[in-house]
Amino acid sequence: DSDDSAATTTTAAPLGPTTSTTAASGTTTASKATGNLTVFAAASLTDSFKELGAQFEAANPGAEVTFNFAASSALVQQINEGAPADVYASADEANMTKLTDAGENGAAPELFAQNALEIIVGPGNPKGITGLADLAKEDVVFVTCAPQVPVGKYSAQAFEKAGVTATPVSYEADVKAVVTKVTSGEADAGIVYATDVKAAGDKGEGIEIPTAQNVVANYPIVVTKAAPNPTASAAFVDLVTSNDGSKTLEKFGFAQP
Amino acid sequence: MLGLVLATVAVAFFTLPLVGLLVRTPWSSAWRLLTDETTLQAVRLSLICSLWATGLSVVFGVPLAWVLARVPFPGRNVVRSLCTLSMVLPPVVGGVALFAALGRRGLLGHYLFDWFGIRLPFSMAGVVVAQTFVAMPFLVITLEAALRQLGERHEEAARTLGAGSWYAFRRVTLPMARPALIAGAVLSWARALGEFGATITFAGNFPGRTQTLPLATYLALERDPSEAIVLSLVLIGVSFVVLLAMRDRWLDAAVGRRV
Amino acid sequence: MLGLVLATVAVAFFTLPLVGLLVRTPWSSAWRLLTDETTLQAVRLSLICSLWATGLSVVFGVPLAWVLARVPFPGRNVVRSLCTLSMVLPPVVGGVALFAALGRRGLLGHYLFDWFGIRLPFSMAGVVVAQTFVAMPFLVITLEAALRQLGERHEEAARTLGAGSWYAFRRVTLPMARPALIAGAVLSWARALGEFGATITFAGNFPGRTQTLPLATYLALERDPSEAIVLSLVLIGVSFVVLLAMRDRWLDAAVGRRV
Amino acid sequence: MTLEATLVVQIGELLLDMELAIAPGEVVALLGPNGAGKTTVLRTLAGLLALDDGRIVLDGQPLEDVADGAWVPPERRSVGVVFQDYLLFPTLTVVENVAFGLRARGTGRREARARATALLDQFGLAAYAGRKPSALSGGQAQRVALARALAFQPRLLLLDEPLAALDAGTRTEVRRDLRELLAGFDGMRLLVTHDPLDAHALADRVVVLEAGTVVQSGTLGHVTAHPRSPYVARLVGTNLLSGVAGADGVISVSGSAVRFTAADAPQPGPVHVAVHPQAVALHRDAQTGSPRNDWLTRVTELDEHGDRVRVTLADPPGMVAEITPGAQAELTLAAGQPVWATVKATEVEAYPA
Amino acid sequence: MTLEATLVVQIGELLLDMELAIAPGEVVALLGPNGAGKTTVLRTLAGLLALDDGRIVLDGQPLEDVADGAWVPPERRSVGVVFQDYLLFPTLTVVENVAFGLRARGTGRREARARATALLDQFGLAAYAGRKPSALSGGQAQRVALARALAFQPRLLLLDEPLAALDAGTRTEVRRDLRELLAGFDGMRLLVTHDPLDAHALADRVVVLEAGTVVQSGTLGHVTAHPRSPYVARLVGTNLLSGVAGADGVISVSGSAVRFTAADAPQPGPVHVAVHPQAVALHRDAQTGSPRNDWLTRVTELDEHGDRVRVTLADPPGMVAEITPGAQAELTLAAGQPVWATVKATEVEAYPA
Ligand SMILES: Nc1ncnc2c1ncn2[C@@H]1O[C@H](COP(=O)(O)OP(=O)(O)OP(=O)(O)O)[C@@H](O)[C@H]1O
Ligand SMILES: Nc1ncnc2c1ncn2[C@@H]1O[C@H](COP(=O)(O)OP(=O)(O)OP(=O)(O)O)[C@@H](O)[C@H]1O
Ligand SMILES: [Mg+2]
Ligand SMILES: [Mg+2]
Repeated sequence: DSDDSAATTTTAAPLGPTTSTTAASGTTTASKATGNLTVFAAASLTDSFKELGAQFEAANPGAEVTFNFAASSALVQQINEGAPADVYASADEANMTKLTDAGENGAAPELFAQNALEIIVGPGNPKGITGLADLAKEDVVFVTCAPQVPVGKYSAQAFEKAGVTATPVSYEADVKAVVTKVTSGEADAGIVYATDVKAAGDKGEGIEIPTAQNVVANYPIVVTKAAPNPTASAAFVDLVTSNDGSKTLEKFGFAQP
Repeated sequence: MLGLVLATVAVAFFTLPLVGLLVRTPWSSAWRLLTDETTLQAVRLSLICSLWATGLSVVFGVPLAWVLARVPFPGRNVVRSLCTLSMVLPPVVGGVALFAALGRRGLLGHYLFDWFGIRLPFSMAGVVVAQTFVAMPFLVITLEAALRQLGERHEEAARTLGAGSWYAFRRVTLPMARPALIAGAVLSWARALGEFGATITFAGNFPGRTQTLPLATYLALERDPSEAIVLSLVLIGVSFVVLLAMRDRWLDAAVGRRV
Repeated sequence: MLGLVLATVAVAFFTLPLVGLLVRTPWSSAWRLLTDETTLQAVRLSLICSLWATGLSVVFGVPLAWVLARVPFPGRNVVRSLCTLSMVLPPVVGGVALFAALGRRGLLGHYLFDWFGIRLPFSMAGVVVAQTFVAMPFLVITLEAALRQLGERHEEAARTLGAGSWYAFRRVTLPMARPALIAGAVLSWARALGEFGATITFAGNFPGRTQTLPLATYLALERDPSEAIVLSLVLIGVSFVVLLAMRDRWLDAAVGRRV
Repeated sequence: MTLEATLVVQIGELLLDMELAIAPGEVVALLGPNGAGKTTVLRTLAGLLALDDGRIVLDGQPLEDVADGAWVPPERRSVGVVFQDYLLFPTLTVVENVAFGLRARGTGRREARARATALLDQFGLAAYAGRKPSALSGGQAQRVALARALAFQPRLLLLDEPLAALDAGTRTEVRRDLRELLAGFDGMRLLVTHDPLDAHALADRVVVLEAGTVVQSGTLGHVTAHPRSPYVARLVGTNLLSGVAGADGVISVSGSAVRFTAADAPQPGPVHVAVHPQAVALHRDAQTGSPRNDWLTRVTELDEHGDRVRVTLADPPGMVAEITPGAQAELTLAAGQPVWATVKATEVEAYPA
Repeated sequence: MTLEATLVVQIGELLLDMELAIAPGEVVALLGPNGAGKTTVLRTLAGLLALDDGRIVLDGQPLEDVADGAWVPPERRSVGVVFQDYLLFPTLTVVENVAFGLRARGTGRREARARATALLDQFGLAAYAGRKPSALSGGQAQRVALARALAFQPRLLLLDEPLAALDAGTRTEVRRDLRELLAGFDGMRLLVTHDPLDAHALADRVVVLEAGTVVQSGTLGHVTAHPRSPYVARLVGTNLLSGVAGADGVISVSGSAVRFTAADAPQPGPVHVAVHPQAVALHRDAQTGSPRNDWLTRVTELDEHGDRVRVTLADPPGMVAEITPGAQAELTLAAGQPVWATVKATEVEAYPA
């Protein structure tokens, strides 16, 4: 299913893979982490990070995690405005770069997850979509994200790789809008992340995109420069990048860098 | 005096953020963006659609306001509430609701599609529909209040002169409520112009077809906030001009002092 | 008769999407969600903040409307326009503008922070500010129109009786404009309740502190659209009740027929 | 073809309950003190106020009938109203106001305008045709209101104090114009007024309304001669006493020692006694002869009106005497001073109460 | 301590240009035809309409002076106004309306209420204290408006036809109450009215305004005796002719062959001639004796008022004669019929135009 596909289609991560040692240290240092911890995370991480947050609090009595979920871009905006963030987890590297450029990062960003593209179609795949090529068909109404949005950019790249030229009826502003269009039956197909297909449950089906054509999104995480609670922050980042963290993330359809 | 003080504070409260925006505007890159084709398309589309939405709001909203203010019937309060709920719908949900009604699989929409092949979503018409949906209530509420404030005595006089209540409304009451009508139209227009959520959900985002200025702005924000600022300055500029056109005398009721 | 027909169409246009929403609501999961702690928190927060925003809009908006309608001064049109621009700001940009003014690095904000340690963003106060910013204009415009419609003769009478113009306004004109005042307040409240963009940008999305229902809905959408529908039904329910409370007689001006 | 109405409606504390009939071409003046219910009557006839009970039939067609729920909306009753506070349409010009009734009834714009202009000329308002009502003076506005109601020729015309704001001169002119106009067509007219002169000049018949009920009606002459209430007496300026006539025809006025005899003695029983102020003679000392209609009283108030002096006499029996300045010169009356009053029997009008 | 005003203001086509002075305790009646500018005068004095030129000085304090730009806003002039259309506050109850002036001037709620209630009693409005103005009849509303303006005691009181909507009875009462009230305090009062009786009962002096300028002013008696404009003549009900007096004192009335002599001959030159209707005698045939003040004319209109018959005679010289029903019985005049008219020289008032 989509997990495997995501996993198997993993390409080399620009920021280099995280070592399991940090993961270990994560579990060891965890005990020292106390106090309040504020995590700014991309909206697409909502469920997975909520669970990780719970784990973290379990492992670190006296620590309390507060999340601020929003679009990666909005989060960067807020941090650059002096938001009280300890940790920033972005859904793409572009936004992370905005942060580092602004010098708001306390350490080097680490990749903690990857997300591959999939084609989402309505239940039962009425139009019999099998791959990107089918999206170019006349009678197929499909949507992607706008090139400004990471997934939109990746989709474009994927089409290039596949040598397919197809114009969507709409360039959505975020990936969930694509999901909504398809699950509500307004569009026949859309290009989204594996995680989104999983989240859509029985309202949508995923059509894998061959590795050759696929593009992968990298999820970087970092402790902010102005982090009010650096120790806990580090501990949380360690947890996310640890093996346990990876397992949790995989449950939600993420792949490992 | 208290009144003036409060008013001044209010003005400051509105002005400061705008000034802030100007301060942060990257004037260097501004020009390139302003002359960018897609930007101009977006501006054009925004204006056309918002004006359409305003027009429809007036055409349908005025009679609705009249009914709510003048025609007593059981459950009038319920109807009023129903017709104003779209104001509070969170952006995206508004779009979802429209799908449910007018989408390809929607209650009414699938007839439109199956029988006439009409598909509102992803079309300019869709944008207008979405904007009208969220904008009309502002006109309705404003005008209804004005009508109630006017009272019915002049209408009574008109009726004794042989005017049906609708004719009396059009010839006598509505002109007396002109300030409220204009205000309501402006509110609707402003709301339509700034509309984002319902539009992008229901009509999608296709440059030149359904990409209005707010959508363009939102996307720009994804890449570079300062771009977004420039775009919204365009939006601000446009509406500033229109609002300025709403001169005092337009707002003034024709009814002056009775000597 | 034409009026009634148009009005009916309008009503249908507003009702259909809501019905559609209900049809698509996953009632199974609904209950769990409705009783969910964060949902309740969101509801509570939404109500509190939107009411605060409405209150502030009234306190500052009424004097502003009065000034715009009654105190002639050069550039009055400009001021009016300035004070209504926030209506058309695309969601997120509104937040950016607020940052620019009241953020920790904003024009006024950094004084607030450096001198008094006050930080508006990411606080409940921030939510109220954001909502007030977008909501107040609706009250101002509505009320100003009503004041102009009323004309000044009763104020004149009051002044010959020794009332200063502000006192005359409070005791005589404002009560006569009550329908518009209520309507304006309701519009502001509705706008505040549905506010999303400026809030999530300026105040962030912290459950229990700044996560209002629209924000919760947005997050739910990330997880499962049908959840979002349920949440917005909550929003709809809440506002439906409030709007219903806005009974006919509240809206009716105390001024009945003059025999 | 007439108006026949039975009006019963409760408004505030006032219960309006009256019968009203107007023949074609007839002008009825509706008189009554403030708050008597005159405007309310007009509102019910115009269909602006629903009856609690009764019916309104115009030219045989029931406009409203509580019994069988019949109801004709105002715009389909052929009724014209001049409202007490005019209710001109502030956003329309004067000529548009006057033309409104015609336009609403489907007359073409040009023709309606022409007829409205003609009417405005007639009322000397041509100069204001293009103005908004807000630019009119009180009296001008009232005349416009009048013209507006007359412009389309309604079967039933309801005028609520249509001359109250006019100056003496304009008033007599408008009165004359109005009389001609009204004489013109055969509709029915109901005129509310506080001025007997209006009633005299315009009305064939007067109906006096007090506290929602009719206290008297008939020709002005008859009402003037036989007032049945203090209000009417005041209105027509005569003295009204009520008393009891004995078998001998002698009338003892309630609450006073004075006894009257009338030239033509009334039936025994309760009676009204009307005495015209000019019929009351005043003297410094008691008169010889018939002891009747002759009593000692006091002057309470003196009041000169041009060529008359009105002398108010102390209760009981309260009376006003009108004497010539010459007589006053002889008597040199002053307030508080005792005086003898006499009335010739021939001047005493007595009729059953 | 007085009111001294020079009012110059252009409103529409009307140029108002007048001088006005009122002494403390004095009541001046402002008379004039519709549209003469009366209400406009009141508005300028109240500070609701800015002067184009001139000044207003109250008790030595300049309220407005175009010359040096002095300006006191309405709320700080001690001026009370009864508006022609009342302008009661629709959202306040009657008692709150009346108490408004006191409250606005800082009187405590309870006291203001008490004083308002007292005043309402005085005007017989106690029953309506709790009502909204919308639930009042026209006359009731007008009395409330009057009470509201009187409640706080302004230095200058401006009354715009304050009695127009009152019925005959109430009118005389209110007139009396008003007279007492006004006698009470020593402010200045300007009363706009169309009814000479009001002027007679309330005013020490009348000012007649026509088309924005003062045509006549003085005591009512004097104005009545020497009307200087057709309007005034109509108002006081006498005949006004204008002519030229020759050296011999004989007056030839312009546009007519008739020549008059007055008991006391006027200076040669243009003159006004006033003749009271009752002084005009009518005969079937020419009278012997003095050939003067005696002419043949035609009856154009006959009109019975209670105990008088008004006979309108053909132009020139247009006149109204008032004869007794008895005389009419003898003459049996009818419209269109020729008749001889005579006036005693002693009854001819002639004065320089
Ligand atoms: N809406 C109302 N509620 C309660 N009472 C009312 C209402 N309207 C009128 N009234 C009362 O009904 C009575 C009759 O009113 P109406 O206007 O008919 O009197 P009117 O004869 O026209 O008096 P006027 O000569 O002063 O115009 C008045 O006493 C008035 O106070
Ligand atoms: N706003 C205006 N614009 C133009 N002309 C006006 C305006 N207001 C009043 N007038 C004119 O000025 C003249 C004087 O008006 P005003 O109200 O003073 O007359 P008035 O003496 O009060 O008459 P009335 O006895 O009928 O009340 C009228 O002819 C009126 O038409
Ligand atoms: Mg009345
Ligand atoms: Mg006037």
